[in-house]
Amino acid sequence: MELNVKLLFPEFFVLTAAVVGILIDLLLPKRMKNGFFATFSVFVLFICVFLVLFSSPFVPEEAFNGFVKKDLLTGLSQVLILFSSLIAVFVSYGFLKKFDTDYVGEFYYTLLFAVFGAMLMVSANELATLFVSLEVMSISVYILSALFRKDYRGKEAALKYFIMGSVGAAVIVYGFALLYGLSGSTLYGEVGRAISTLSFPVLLSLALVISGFLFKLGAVPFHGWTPDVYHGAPTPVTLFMGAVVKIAAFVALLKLFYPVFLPLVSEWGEVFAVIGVVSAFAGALMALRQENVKRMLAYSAISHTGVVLTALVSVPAVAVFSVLFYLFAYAFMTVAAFGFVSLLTENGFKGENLSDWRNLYGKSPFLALSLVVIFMSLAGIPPLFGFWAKFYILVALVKVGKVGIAVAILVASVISLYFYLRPVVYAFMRKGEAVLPPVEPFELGAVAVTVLFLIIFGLFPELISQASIFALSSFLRGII
Amino acid sequence: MREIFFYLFAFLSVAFAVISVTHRNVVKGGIALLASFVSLGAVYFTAGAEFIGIVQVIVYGGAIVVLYLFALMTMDLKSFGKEPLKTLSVAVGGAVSLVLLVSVLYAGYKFYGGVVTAGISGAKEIALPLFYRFLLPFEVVSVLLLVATVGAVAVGRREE
Amino acid sequence: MTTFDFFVLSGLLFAVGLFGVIVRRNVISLFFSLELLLNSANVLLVGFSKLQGNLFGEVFVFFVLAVAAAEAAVGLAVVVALYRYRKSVNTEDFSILRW
Amino acid sequence: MGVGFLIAVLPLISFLLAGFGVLFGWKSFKRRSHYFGLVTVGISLILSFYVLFKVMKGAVFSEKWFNWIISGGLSACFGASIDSLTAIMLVVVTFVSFFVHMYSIGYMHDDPGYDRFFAYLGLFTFSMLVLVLSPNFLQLFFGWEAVGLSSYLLIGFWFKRKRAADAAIKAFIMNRVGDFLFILGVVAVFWVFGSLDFHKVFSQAGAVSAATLSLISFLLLGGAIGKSAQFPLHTWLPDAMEGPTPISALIHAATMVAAGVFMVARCAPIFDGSYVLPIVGVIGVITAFGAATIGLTQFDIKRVLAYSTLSQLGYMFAALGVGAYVYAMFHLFTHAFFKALLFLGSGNVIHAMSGEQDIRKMGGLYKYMKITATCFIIGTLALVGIPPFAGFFSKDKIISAAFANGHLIFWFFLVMGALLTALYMGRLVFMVFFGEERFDAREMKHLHESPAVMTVPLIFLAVPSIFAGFLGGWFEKFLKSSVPNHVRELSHSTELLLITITVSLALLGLLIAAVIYYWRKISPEVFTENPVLRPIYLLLYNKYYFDEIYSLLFVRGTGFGLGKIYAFFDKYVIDGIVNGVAYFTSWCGEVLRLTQTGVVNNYVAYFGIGVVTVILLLLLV
Amino acid sequence: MVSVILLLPLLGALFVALCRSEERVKWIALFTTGLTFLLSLYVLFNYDISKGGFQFIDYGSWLPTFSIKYKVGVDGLSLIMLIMTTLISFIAVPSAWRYIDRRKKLFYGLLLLLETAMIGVFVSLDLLLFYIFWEAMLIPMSLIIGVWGGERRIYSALKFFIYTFAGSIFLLVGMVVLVIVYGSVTGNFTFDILQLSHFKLPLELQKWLFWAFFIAFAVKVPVFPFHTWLPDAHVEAPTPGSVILAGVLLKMGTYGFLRFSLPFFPDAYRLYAPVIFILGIIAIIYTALVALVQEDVKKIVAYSSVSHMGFVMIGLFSLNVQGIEGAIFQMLNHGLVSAALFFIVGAIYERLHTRKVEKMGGLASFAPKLAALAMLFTMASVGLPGTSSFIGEFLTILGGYRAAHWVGYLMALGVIFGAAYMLYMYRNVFFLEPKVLSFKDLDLREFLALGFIALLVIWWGFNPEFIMKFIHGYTASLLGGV
Repeated sequence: MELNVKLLFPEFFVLTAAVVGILIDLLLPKRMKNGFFATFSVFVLFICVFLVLFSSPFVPEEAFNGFVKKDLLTGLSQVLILFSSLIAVFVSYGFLKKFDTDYVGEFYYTLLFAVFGAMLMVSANELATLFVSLEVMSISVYILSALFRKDYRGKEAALKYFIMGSVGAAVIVYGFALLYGLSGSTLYGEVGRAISTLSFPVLLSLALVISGFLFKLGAVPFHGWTPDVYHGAPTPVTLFMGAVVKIAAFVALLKLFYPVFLPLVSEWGEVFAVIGVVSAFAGALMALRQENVKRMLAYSAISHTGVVLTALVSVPAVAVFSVLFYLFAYAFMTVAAFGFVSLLTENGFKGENLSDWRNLYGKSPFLALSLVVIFMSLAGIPPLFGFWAKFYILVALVKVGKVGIAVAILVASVISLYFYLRPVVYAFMRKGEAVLPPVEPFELGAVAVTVLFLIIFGLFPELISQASIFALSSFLRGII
Repeated sequence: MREIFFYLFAFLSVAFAVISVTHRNVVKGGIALLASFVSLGAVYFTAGAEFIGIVQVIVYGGAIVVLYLFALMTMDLKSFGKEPLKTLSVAVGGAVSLVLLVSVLYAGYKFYGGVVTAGISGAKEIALPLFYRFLLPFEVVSVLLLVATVGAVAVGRREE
Repeated sequence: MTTFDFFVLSGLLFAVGLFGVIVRRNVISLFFSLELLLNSANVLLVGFSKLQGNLFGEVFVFFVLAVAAAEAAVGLAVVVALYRYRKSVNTEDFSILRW
Repeated sequence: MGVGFLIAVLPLISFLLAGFGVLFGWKSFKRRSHYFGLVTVGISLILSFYVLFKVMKGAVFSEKWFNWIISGGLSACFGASIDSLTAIMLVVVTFVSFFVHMYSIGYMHDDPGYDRFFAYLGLFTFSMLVLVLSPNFLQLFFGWEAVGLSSYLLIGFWFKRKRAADAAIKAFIMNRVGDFLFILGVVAVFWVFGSLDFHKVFSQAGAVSAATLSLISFLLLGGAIGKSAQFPLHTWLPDAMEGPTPISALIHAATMVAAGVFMVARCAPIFDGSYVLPIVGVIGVITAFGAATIGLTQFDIKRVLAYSTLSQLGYMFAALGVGAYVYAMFHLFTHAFFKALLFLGSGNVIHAMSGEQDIRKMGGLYKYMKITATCFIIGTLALVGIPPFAGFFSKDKIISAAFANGHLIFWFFLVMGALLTALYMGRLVFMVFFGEERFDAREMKHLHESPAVMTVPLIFLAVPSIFAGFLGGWFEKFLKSSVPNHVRELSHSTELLLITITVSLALLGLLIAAVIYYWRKISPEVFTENPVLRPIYLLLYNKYYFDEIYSLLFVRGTGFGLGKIYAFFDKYVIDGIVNGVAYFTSWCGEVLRLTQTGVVNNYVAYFGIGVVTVILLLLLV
Repeated sequence: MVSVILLLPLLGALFVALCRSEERVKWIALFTTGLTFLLSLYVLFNYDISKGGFQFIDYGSWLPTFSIKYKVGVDGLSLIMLIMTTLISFIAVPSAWRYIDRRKKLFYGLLLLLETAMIGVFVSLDLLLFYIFWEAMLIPMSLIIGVWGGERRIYSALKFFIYTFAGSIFLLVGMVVLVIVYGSVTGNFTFDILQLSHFKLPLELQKWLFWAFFIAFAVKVPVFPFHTWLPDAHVEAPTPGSVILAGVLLKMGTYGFLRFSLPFFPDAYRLYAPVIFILGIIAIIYTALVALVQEDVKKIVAYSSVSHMGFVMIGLFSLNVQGIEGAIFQMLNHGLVSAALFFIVGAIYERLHTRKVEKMGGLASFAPKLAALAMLFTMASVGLPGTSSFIGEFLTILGGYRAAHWVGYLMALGVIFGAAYMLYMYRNVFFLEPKVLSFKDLDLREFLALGFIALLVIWWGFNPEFIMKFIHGYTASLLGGV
């Protein structure tokens, strides 16, 4: 038995911090909780970033009998997860000030549990670990969503997410069960060795696993929960769901599919591409006339997911690279967008609707300009970060001659441009009064930083490209 | 003999499952679910997975279903009202379930399995892989339960 | 007792569960169906475990059981909380988030 | 640069000075704006005579001012190339322009746009001079369009009047119809000859097939028809009379409208080699005869003169058509003087009548304005072709050339045209200057002879109207160096016979006019009310309904009619498709959004469908 | 040097953002655009014509992963476009002076950003860099339309943005396909325009890529039937927006045809020239007729743009020296003339608060300066010799005629129709009995700005060689290479 516990040090650090949080929560008076826990979580996450940076090996390393495998892909995605969570914490701090709840402590440490789940999910190298960490993350998110007082929407969202999540979990477990039956093992490497052709049991397990992941990612037709949950959940939680859960799911997908289903890559690649195109279109179409920004962003998330999925049809190296890059951009954009919404939200969910953003420029030019950056980046207009993500996907697709798919996702992006422009229209061109609650400096700072990143990485994407390439090569070393 | 019990309990579990899903009365549905789970435990038992069989009965029967029933008690059952049957829902649900059932059966047919050896796996046999090989998920499951407990308390508590 | 038998059992449970989740508007009944869904995987895992001769499948079942328990707890907590708002457990009443 | 440059540019200076005065409202410039014109055009006039004498002595001016367009093989410059043809034109243009300037001082005296008028005059003179000086097709086109612009500006000089504004647009656009062909002609010349220089082009003309030459000359002819208001593009000229009268004299009688004739004469080597010449002739004859018939029925003094201008231009075209380029130019030369004279005279009449132009309200003016009347009558005699006035020589040459070259039908109509000319001019003179006074008392008070500044130009123009005809022989010889003249020699007796016929017909015309309008032996109503002749009269009176037909076909049909259809098409079909795609997309979104029912069971159903779909997809790929 | 020009407006935008006063930003903008213009003149005068080719190249690594470079430079074509862009931007500031009466900081900031993007389009020597500027320009432009525009501004802004964006996605795909094909054939993955233009693609691929590029450029030009965004955008845009839209943005499409379509896909270019001819002729005649019946002054001018761009398109596809040089010159000229016309329409709108033709009339009696300049630009639009329009129009007709006689005949018809709608508009606005009681003539600022353009229009009308000498070398090498 080879534990190699130190490899999982960052995860355990977060876990410990969360457990410590439970204890502290019992001791602290309520009014101090928000400030303390926010600071605490920021510190934990911040330190954890460094832990991840220092502990991620270039040459993949395994721990716990090979149940986890760490490489730079893991490391990079963990950094991304931690970064998004950091912003989530910043945003939560402001949000919790505006929206009262009795469970401040619970909120923060559940968030840390969710981060732990996500981090473990991207390191998992075994089916049970993947499943369990997935559930840790999911259940934490259900709880986070339902935690706010007098917040019916959050609870409805939690219920929907819960039911769908359970179905998803069941389906994915069913797929895992089949995989186990086929190979007699649950380790990725060993399962992969047993799978070479697309016999029907393999196909069924593949289909079920794909379905499970597609559900987590919110691709059509597994997307039903996405708008409702994104809409209903408290905005920082939506932010977390939009960024962290999606990154974790995507990276877990990469880490599962390439080692396990490598011989079948062309088959499932095609499936992802088809689903991706459908999602890209459906998401874009459904968002068109959406008045609620959170809901609109949810539909846009569906569309973005679709775009990323299409990249999987490309050759593995390129696909992983472009997916990774896209995840970077997507995480930044999602964080910025939901952070922005949270910034503008006031009691009674004012500020979530487009009509509440009328003439935002008149109230706050800076926020209005940030809005332009965020939404134009989401739309993929150069020279913002989102463009490069789309561009690399495009390169990946064209590289394997899938020009039709490339055109399709770009057409979808044209459709989505309309609803990305609508916030800009409201903020700049419509007359009226914007709702602008007192702005929390931390929250604002966090959003401003992400917006700045969107511009900087838009102008100099090389940094992210290089990081992605490192992660890619490290990952490839592990599966060959 | 085991085989007969296996098939018997398997049949029972499916039958009770159908009842629990289709019965209009939730409490009776819960009882049927309990019966289904117990039958399933018996199936595991006959298949030789004794530890799992017992755990199944304890966890599902003893914990989960009871939890449901407790939860039901906090609610006013009369307020549940009648549940109108949606034809489209039934049609889609039926079709999808049927297709998936056929797929699973076809996969089972294609799957080379052969006869299952009924080696007994009690707590001792399970313990080894659980605590050695599957140490990490096991630990994580504890975290999961912790989160669930804390969270369920926080979410379920009455707001004032 | 062949592997196929497990497939049949698990498939039936899966189908029943899925049918329930799609059709039942009563959340509690829906939860029952969810449990059945998870159990269907368990059946398969147990069967495979016996077939493969190692106990990994059964260990997996153990995890699934734990997850099911945790989910049930959280799910019920949410339902109870929602019941306080709506005095209903019908999913159609929990649909202000739509379109 | 050189003397040609000076001649052309001086009027431009006048334009600029006066123009800036207008633009910035400089009061001191306003009352003095005529000085700029008089001085600059005066100098140009003197220089033109200088040039003429130089050319007579055999000098050749060839100037290159500056490069214009250079692109690939194309290289066109601004410059001047002065041969006898140009020299004559220079003199005509500057001469008439100078006197029109002078005349305008009086005529436009009270107009608020006084300075603007002189600015435009300067611009026009400049453009016309550039046109005649041009050494290549492109500069020719420049001048061609620039005179068009000036003409447009001057016709629309009183822009508040809708009729003036419309007439201006009509003139410009009908000219453009010609220019459309003309520019294609230039383009064709370039691609055929590889150059636009007159010298190079004309020297190679012989080496090019007749078909190609026909194409080119047909296109060029289009331009000439537009500018010279020949059938079927003639309708703008009568309307152009909405402009101030000096303008009608300068632009729409003496110079600009003659540019078409000048151009065809200039391009004689091309036309000679083509099959187009007969077409030129036919067009000329149609215009000469048709316009004369219309002139019989008009009551507006300027319109009668305008139709007479059309008719005379028709004669010139007929001359070109029979190959008598020099005679065409000669007629252009004499016509410039006497037609300018006639217009300026009519201007005096209008001035005296306080703007009244209807000849039915005039009569007996001879008493009141003797100088004007005398000059007008001189002009009339010249126009009608009574020896020894200038028009007699030039017109007769054309008519006999038509006969000599065997175009008997041409000859017949031209002769009949001469009769008609005498008829309508006689009618005009008798109705305006003689007979009963039909104006009312209010106008009576104003009646007076015009000031000297308006009569002196008349006298100066009357002189060449009388004597220019005697220059015929010299003119022919002088111009031969630059323009060919293909006319067969006729025997003296035939020539004499022809002259007799022409002159007697002219006299007959005058006689008939006198009978009807002077002695009043026959009432004009005999013709107009006669049930047989009335349709003909109405046809003529309405100018063969050309305006109505064109308006229906082109303005309301092709222009606004088609435009409205296209605009509808653009808005509802092309843009409709664009918006339709957008609406359809949006509609799809709305429909898809309805699937998002909020009921979680449905989502699970989608999930289930999704699983099945994935399985199917995996089975398919 | 080119980089400095490129980044200077950006810097100016930064200053505008930092400036505290809402009034002083005008002067910052004026100063920045002016300085940019002067610097571009410096480049113009220091461009070595005898050497030709690309000069003032700035070069830097940007995205080595995909060998995307920061590479800018100018050749004859770029130079002309650069001058035009900086000039029009410089003119746009005074046109906004009074028209933009709120959110001035935002406006001038956007204007300067827009200028950078526009310059970037014309000087980029890397495909992707080009594309970035090409798209980046959409944001400030549609904001300008949407914030300061007329009644239907939002509709127009969205339409403009989405329509052009929709067009350019095909460009993006085409670019990527081109680069990847190039990379797989030569083993050298590059976005460098110069390297790519020496590459001979198989005809089948050329055909596809040609259309991909075509859609993007055609929407921008706009070529019939992709033109319907333009009247909407123009009508609703504020004056400076229209000035820039007509002055510079439309040229990006035609620039794209020259810079990319022709060198990259010469065979397809030649093959499909007749299609373009037909579209160009439809644009010339059809839109002229549509313009004739419009009641909104801005719409007339907008449709006239479509019509004029028809000449440019035909010139570009005539594939002979005259046609292409004429087209380039016409691009420049149309930039000046339409900018000036929109300036004038804007000036009238500021005074009368209407753009409807029937509410105007007789303005010439109040405003001689305006009327005179308007007449000049009307005549320039009509293509009167002596204005720079004539040069372009004549040369394109020359080129079109050479390519196919029927093309020449039909496009020359534009000479008639173009005159018709412009003259009717002039008559309705400036002639006839006045329908307004008073009307202020141009003030000094407006007069200087318009007078400056007027001078250029006339100067280049008589001395086009001043501009053309930069183009000769370019066309020679372009056509030599094809």
